Amino acid sequence: MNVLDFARAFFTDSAHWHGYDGIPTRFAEHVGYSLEALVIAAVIGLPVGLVTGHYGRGGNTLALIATAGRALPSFGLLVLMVIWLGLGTLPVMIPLVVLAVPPILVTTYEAVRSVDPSPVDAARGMGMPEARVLFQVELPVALPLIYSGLRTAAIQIVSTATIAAYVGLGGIGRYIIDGLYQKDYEKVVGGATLVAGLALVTLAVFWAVSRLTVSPGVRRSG
Amino acid sequence: MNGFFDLPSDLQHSYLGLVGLHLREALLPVLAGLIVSLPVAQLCVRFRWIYPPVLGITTVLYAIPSLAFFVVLIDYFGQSETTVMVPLALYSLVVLVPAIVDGVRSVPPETLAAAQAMGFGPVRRYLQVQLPIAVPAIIAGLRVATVSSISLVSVGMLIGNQGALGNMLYDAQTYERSALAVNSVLTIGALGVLADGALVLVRVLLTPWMPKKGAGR
Amino acid sequence: SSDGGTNDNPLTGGKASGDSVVVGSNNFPESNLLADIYGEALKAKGIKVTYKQNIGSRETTYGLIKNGSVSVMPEYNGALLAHLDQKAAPKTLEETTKAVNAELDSRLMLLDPSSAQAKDSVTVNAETAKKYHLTEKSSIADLKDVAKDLVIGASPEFQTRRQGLVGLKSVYGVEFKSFKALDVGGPLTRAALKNDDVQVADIFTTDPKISEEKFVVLQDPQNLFGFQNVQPLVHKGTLSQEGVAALNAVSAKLDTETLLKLDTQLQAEKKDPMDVAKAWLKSVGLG
Amino acid sequence: MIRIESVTKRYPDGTVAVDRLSLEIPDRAITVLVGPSGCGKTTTLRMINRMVEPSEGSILLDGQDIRQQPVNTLRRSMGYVIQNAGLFQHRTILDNIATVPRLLGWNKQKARARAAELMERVGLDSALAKRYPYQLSGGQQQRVGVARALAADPPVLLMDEPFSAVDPVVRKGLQDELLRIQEELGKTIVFVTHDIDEAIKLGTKVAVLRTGGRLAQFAPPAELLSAPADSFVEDFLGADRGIRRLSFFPADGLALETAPVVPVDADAGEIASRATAPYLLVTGSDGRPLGWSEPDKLTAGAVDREQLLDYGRPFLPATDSLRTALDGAVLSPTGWAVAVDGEGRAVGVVSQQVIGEAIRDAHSRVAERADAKAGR
Amino acid sequence: MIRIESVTKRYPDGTVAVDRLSLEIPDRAITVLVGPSGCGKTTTLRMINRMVEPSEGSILLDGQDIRQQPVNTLRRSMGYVIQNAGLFQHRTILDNIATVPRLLGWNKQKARARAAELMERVGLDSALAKRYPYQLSGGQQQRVGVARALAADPPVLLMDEPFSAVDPVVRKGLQDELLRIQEELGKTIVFVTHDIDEAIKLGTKVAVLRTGGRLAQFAPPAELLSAPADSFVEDFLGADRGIRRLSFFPADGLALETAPVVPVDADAGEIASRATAPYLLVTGSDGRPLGWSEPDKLTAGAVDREQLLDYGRPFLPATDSLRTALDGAVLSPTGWAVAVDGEGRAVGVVSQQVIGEAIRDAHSRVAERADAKAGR
Ligand SMILES: Nc1ncnc2c1ncn2[C@@H]1O[C@H](COP(=O)(O)OP(=O)(O)OP(=O)(O)O)[C@@H](O)[C@H]1O
Ligand SMILES: Nc1ncnc2c1ncn2[C@@H]1O[C@H](COP(=O)(O)OP(=O)(O)OP(=O)(O)O)[C@@H](O)[C@H]1O
Ligand SMILES: [Mg+2]
Ligand SMILES: [Mg+2]
Repeated sequence: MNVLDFARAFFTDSAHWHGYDGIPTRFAEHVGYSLEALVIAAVIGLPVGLVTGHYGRGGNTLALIATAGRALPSFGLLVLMVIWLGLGTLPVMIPLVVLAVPPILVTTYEAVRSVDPSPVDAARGMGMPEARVLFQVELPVALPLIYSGLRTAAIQIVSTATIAAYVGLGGIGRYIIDGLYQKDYEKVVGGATLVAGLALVTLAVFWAVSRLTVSPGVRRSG
Repeated sequence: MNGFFDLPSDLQHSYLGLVGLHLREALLPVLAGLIVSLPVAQLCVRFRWIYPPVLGITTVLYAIPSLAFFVVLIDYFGQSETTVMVPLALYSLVVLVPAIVDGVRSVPPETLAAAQAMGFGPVRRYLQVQLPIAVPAIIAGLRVATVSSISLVSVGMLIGNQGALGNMLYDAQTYERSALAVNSVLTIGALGVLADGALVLVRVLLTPWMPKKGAGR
Repeated sequence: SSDGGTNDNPLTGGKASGDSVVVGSNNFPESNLLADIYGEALKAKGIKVTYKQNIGSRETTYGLIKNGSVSVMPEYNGALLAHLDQKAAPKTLEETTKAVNAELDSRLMLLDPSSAQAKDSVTVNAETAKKYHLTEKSSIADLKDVAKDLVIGASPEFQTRRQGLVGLKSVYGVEFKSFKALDVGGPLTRAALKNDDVQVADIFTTDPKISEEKFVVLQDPQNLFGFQNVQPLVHKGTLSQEGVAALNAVSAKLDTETLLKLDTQLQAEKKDPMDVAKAWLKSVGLG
Repeated sequence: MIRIESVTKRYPDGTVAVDRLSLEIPDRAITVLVGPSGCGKTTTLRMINRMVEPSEGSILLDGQDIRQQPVNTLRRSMGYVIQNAGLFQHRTILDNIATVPRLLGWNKQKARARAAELMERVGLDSALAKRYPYQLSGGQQQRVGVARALAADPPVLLMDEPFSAVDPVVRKGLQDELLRIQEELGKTIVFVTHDIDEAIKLGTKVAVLRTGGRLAQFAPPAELLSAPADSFVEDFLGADRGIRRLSFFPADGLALETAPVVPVDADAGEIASRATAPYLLVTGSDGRPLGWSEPDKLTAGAVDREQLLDYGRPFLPATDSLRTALDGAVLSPTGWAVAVDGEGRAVGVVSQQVIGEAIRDAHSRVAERADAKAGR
Repeated sequence: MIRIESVTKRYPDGTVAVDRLSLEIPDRAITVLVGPSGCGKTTTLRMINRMVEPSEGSILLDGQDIRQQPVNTLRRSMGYVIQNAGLFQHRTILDNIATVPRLLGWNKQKARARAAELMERVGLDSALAKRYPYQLSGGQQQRVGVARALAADPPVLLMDEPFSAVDPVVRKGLQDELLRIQEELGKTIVFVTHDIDEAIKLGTKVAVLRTGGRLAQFAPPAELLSAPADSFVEDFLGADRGIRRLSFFPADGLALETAPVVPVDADAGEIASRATAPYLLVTGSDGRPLGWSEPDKLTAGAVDREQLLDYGRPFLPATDSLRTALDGAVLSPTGWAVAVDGEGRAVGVVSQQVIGEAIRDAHSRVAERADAKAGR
């Protein structure tokens, strides 16, 4: 049996399509955790990245924070949080957010930093208030890069959210952990395929959002 | 036995032993990734059409959780370090290939034209011009790959204590010794930050030709 | 290709198997402790020992010992049988021993069983016990009508094992509302049961938490969880006669009470399993 | 009027970019700041709209210190145009131009109508309105930059090397356009460049700065060319100072001779009657010049066009300068320049000698005016 | 000699960048390719060192098809200089320059010694040797680019808009440097630019290309200015064609008058004896000019220097051109230009009229040569 056979076996088994352990439920759980973590990380990372990028200060500090964030092992944090906080979603959210903040923060900072200075200069010269300079001049141009940071974060979250299963939560990781202990490769491969599929969906969503919200002027010239 | 650096016997290693094991499990895959990604990246540069599919495949690979890889690979490599290292090497490819491709592509076209006009053959041009100029980009990629590799090794704990420092997490849990988990997380974090710092140092040493910070912009 | 096959697999890290005995364990503390005990007993006889601990579930470890990456595993005979034969339902220890020996891979052998038993069990927390008037006398079967409102927590493999959801349904007709995958009677399971995240859980009968948290272990009249005597599983030819004798000597000294006592030292007193193992071996004159 | 009063700018790192600079910038005229790289031109310009604050001294706008009004109000009253236009790449051309009106709170429709009007004014095809900056050539982008700065009809326009990134041909077009717009709208323009030719072409007055941000000379371009204040200015003006100065002397006063102009179908008598001139200019039946000939080489009715001498580049007396006339004379092997009307018909000829006299006359007129001004 | 024989380049996307171009590039001279953006200049240049292969036609080097030698050997025999220098940012200045010698297998020491020699030749301070490109100004980088191209002493130098990214002042310096180097080393240089002034200044011969890669004219610059082949070339040359052409006519043939030159301490008699001239040039005791005066306004022994008229910009007859002389004459209110020697001492004066005659003479000499060549 090769990987493809496992995947086919997994997806054709009708038992996998309903109930609390069915694909729809697990998929929805996974999307739920991932979205929640992404939103929290974005709420932390975007404003800080935008403001520091706008003023061009604190790049070194951000880089340090980002490195530290990347260096902390998500899995280790998860276990530590479970030990400290017990079971629940919070111990899962913390490592996911720690994982996702660095790429969002750093790319947002870089994106705003690297906006061509001359339109910004022109905007100030025509008497635009700073907030408008940030939101109406820098942000629209920085958007594609900012999306790429969010996208990286989202993919990492989707992939890493599987560890929630280790501490008894649901999500697609359930198939992988269960498969490991039950020595059931169908589940592992099926779970991995689902995660990869969700990653592709994520990519598609970002592509669509960027199509809709990035000005054609930026898209074509960037 | 309850000192911060005293480990339960079932870990089979001293603290420093685990650190060494961890570094080996984390760094060997990055090295392997680097060795593989150099030619792959060069192919992507040479034949532009290869790059998008390579990027697509690597992105999907990147999305597959490490644990899933581990479980499937147990079949081929058993519950061994190899099983842990193979996916890590794959992940490092995902970071390194684009980094090298972008680095090599970022070489200014005038520089390439100048090299071509001076009679550099393709191999010489790659080794003596493109690659050295891509060093900062390559190291930037290596930094990300190394740090995340160091962090990911810990998941190996789930496949029979192959997670080096991550193995402490299991004991922390089963014996309810949270200090072990703190130790594990902090040590792994510190290793990551140190490795990152070391790579920055390597970059500074290798690229005396880069404008110093602040001189630019 | 699911479990290593017959070719001796050089990639499994058992490089020491040539000249030293590899003692493995499953991923729960008691298994670690037992591995330490058996391993140290071998060491006391001057045999070289390497440990390979926390490997994972039986589904994994059985493959490893079969192909020789591991030489000795502390096993539980009933559980092993259930792994080898989903349908087996022995009524006595002898039947169990016979059945498991019949199913065992030809490269493996079981040494003498000890009298120490550490069974999986269906255990409810105090709240649930109160709500449904369950006592130590109640049987798993008593859950039949109320199980649809209860969540059971256990290790992931419990879900697909006969000595798990499969057997609970076929033997007792009990079907729970849902299953929550946790760990092997470890801290997650205990915590979940205590916090009422799950109302029912698989807890080892040797777990000191049972009395501490006033959990109620339900009776298993149908012997679904069978006989769970600690019994070393050995890859043939890796252990000398002397080694076999050493392990049998240990098994002879082990009983359920001892195991409970040692587990308590491990979990409540947070002692290192190796220290516990050595101390006990010494106390019985085997260390 | 903008008055810069003894302004010094010292950057935090100690660089003195502008050193005790005083300038009176005339209203409704183009004032050009010119000087070598790093001499403080940009700094000076940016102090006017307070993107840089002076370290010492003050700047007055219509007699009032510019620090007395809110900074954004001040900036909105001044258009600002920079190199590469600094367009907003995420906005269409129309929306780029409408930016300041929108900032001032105009409604979208009104702002866009205004933007459309300005596109026409700066010579942009209305078909470009919906495009994005990347779809425009450099010259077109620069026009959008100018239109954007003009959008709210600010009395003052600040321009920082606006045309230096486009190629010479396009650049010339943009300069002409700017002169036209200035004439039509009468803005007060402060224009920064490091190109002395551009400064001379555009400036009503030119301020030459030297490195260190000190003023070397502030004068109308003709005066700059005729009387550079010192060797720095002289070197900066470069060679050709005399000839370039001729651009400021119109050619309309030149005494044209019509006698040497003969139509190609002239008869022998006519040719003979004009033979006093050393050369005759033969014109075609449409009146356009064909070429020069010595009178005795000209046979009535049988002009060999191949044998005619090149007549150089003709000039239009009404609009061209003595520079063009002299160039025409120098280019022609005969030393005579040809004057034509708007249709290209020869209206007369003039010798290099006469041009030389006209130049001398112009010189003395300038000198007289200077004397009168100096009270001499 | 390089011969381009009816070469056409069609890019894979169908663009015809060069269309049946034939050129004979003279040895030991600078040939400039000039034309509007996209006219195929770079493509042509790159076909010479085979960085682009022609679609049709062939290129001969000393009579031999360039395809007959290995491509890298060919390239190493041709220096290549481009905009922004294209330096290797990861190598020191010295190692940049030593690149081709190293490629040719010289040992490190010899290559570096050669590089140091070349740094001096192109006017780079040896203190820069150990620096990296980012530490150099644009002009210095460009010099490194030239030095690098010269390092292996190749007979041919290909230069693609090498100076277009530096500012005008530095650019002029680089152009002068190139002319000096060319004079010293006698390389065959093919130089691409889109700046017609640069083309005229540097080119021994100039090829004007039009969009579509067709040759419009191939001639020495003076001929280009006096006889543009068509209106495209004429427009491309721009105004001032006549005056710019004067650069090619030396001023050494001008008949200088010494009579109007009087020293500041001249006595009344001497002044009177020279009063036939309309103006007298007063010189200081060091022989340098002070200014013009009408003879009757000049009082012996009491010259009011303030009252003297500006003498414009003097010219050096030995090295300057008629253009400079004319400029001097036009700049002076008297219409006379002052000739000086190397020390700045007045050696004579010349009226604009005489310059005009000299121009006409020069014209007719050129015409005679052309006639002679045409066999007329
Ligand atoms: N923010 C700053 N901090 C420190 N020094 C500065 C700053 N901005 C400009 N300078 C310095 O001040 C001097 C004048 O700069 P400015 O930009 O005004 O020159 P410029 O005349 O516009 O030059 P260019 O022609 O190159 O644009 C230069 O020496 C420059 O390096
Ligand atoms: N690799 C290529 N593929 C397709 N078309 C090309 C390629 N290189 C150049 N061209 C086209 O060929 C024409 C001539 O290009 P070339 O670079 O030779 O022009 P150029 O005269 O050097 O212009 P510039 O002054 O802008 O450098 C242009 O239309 C250009 O777009
Ligand atoms: Mg400036
Ligand atoms: Mg080109």
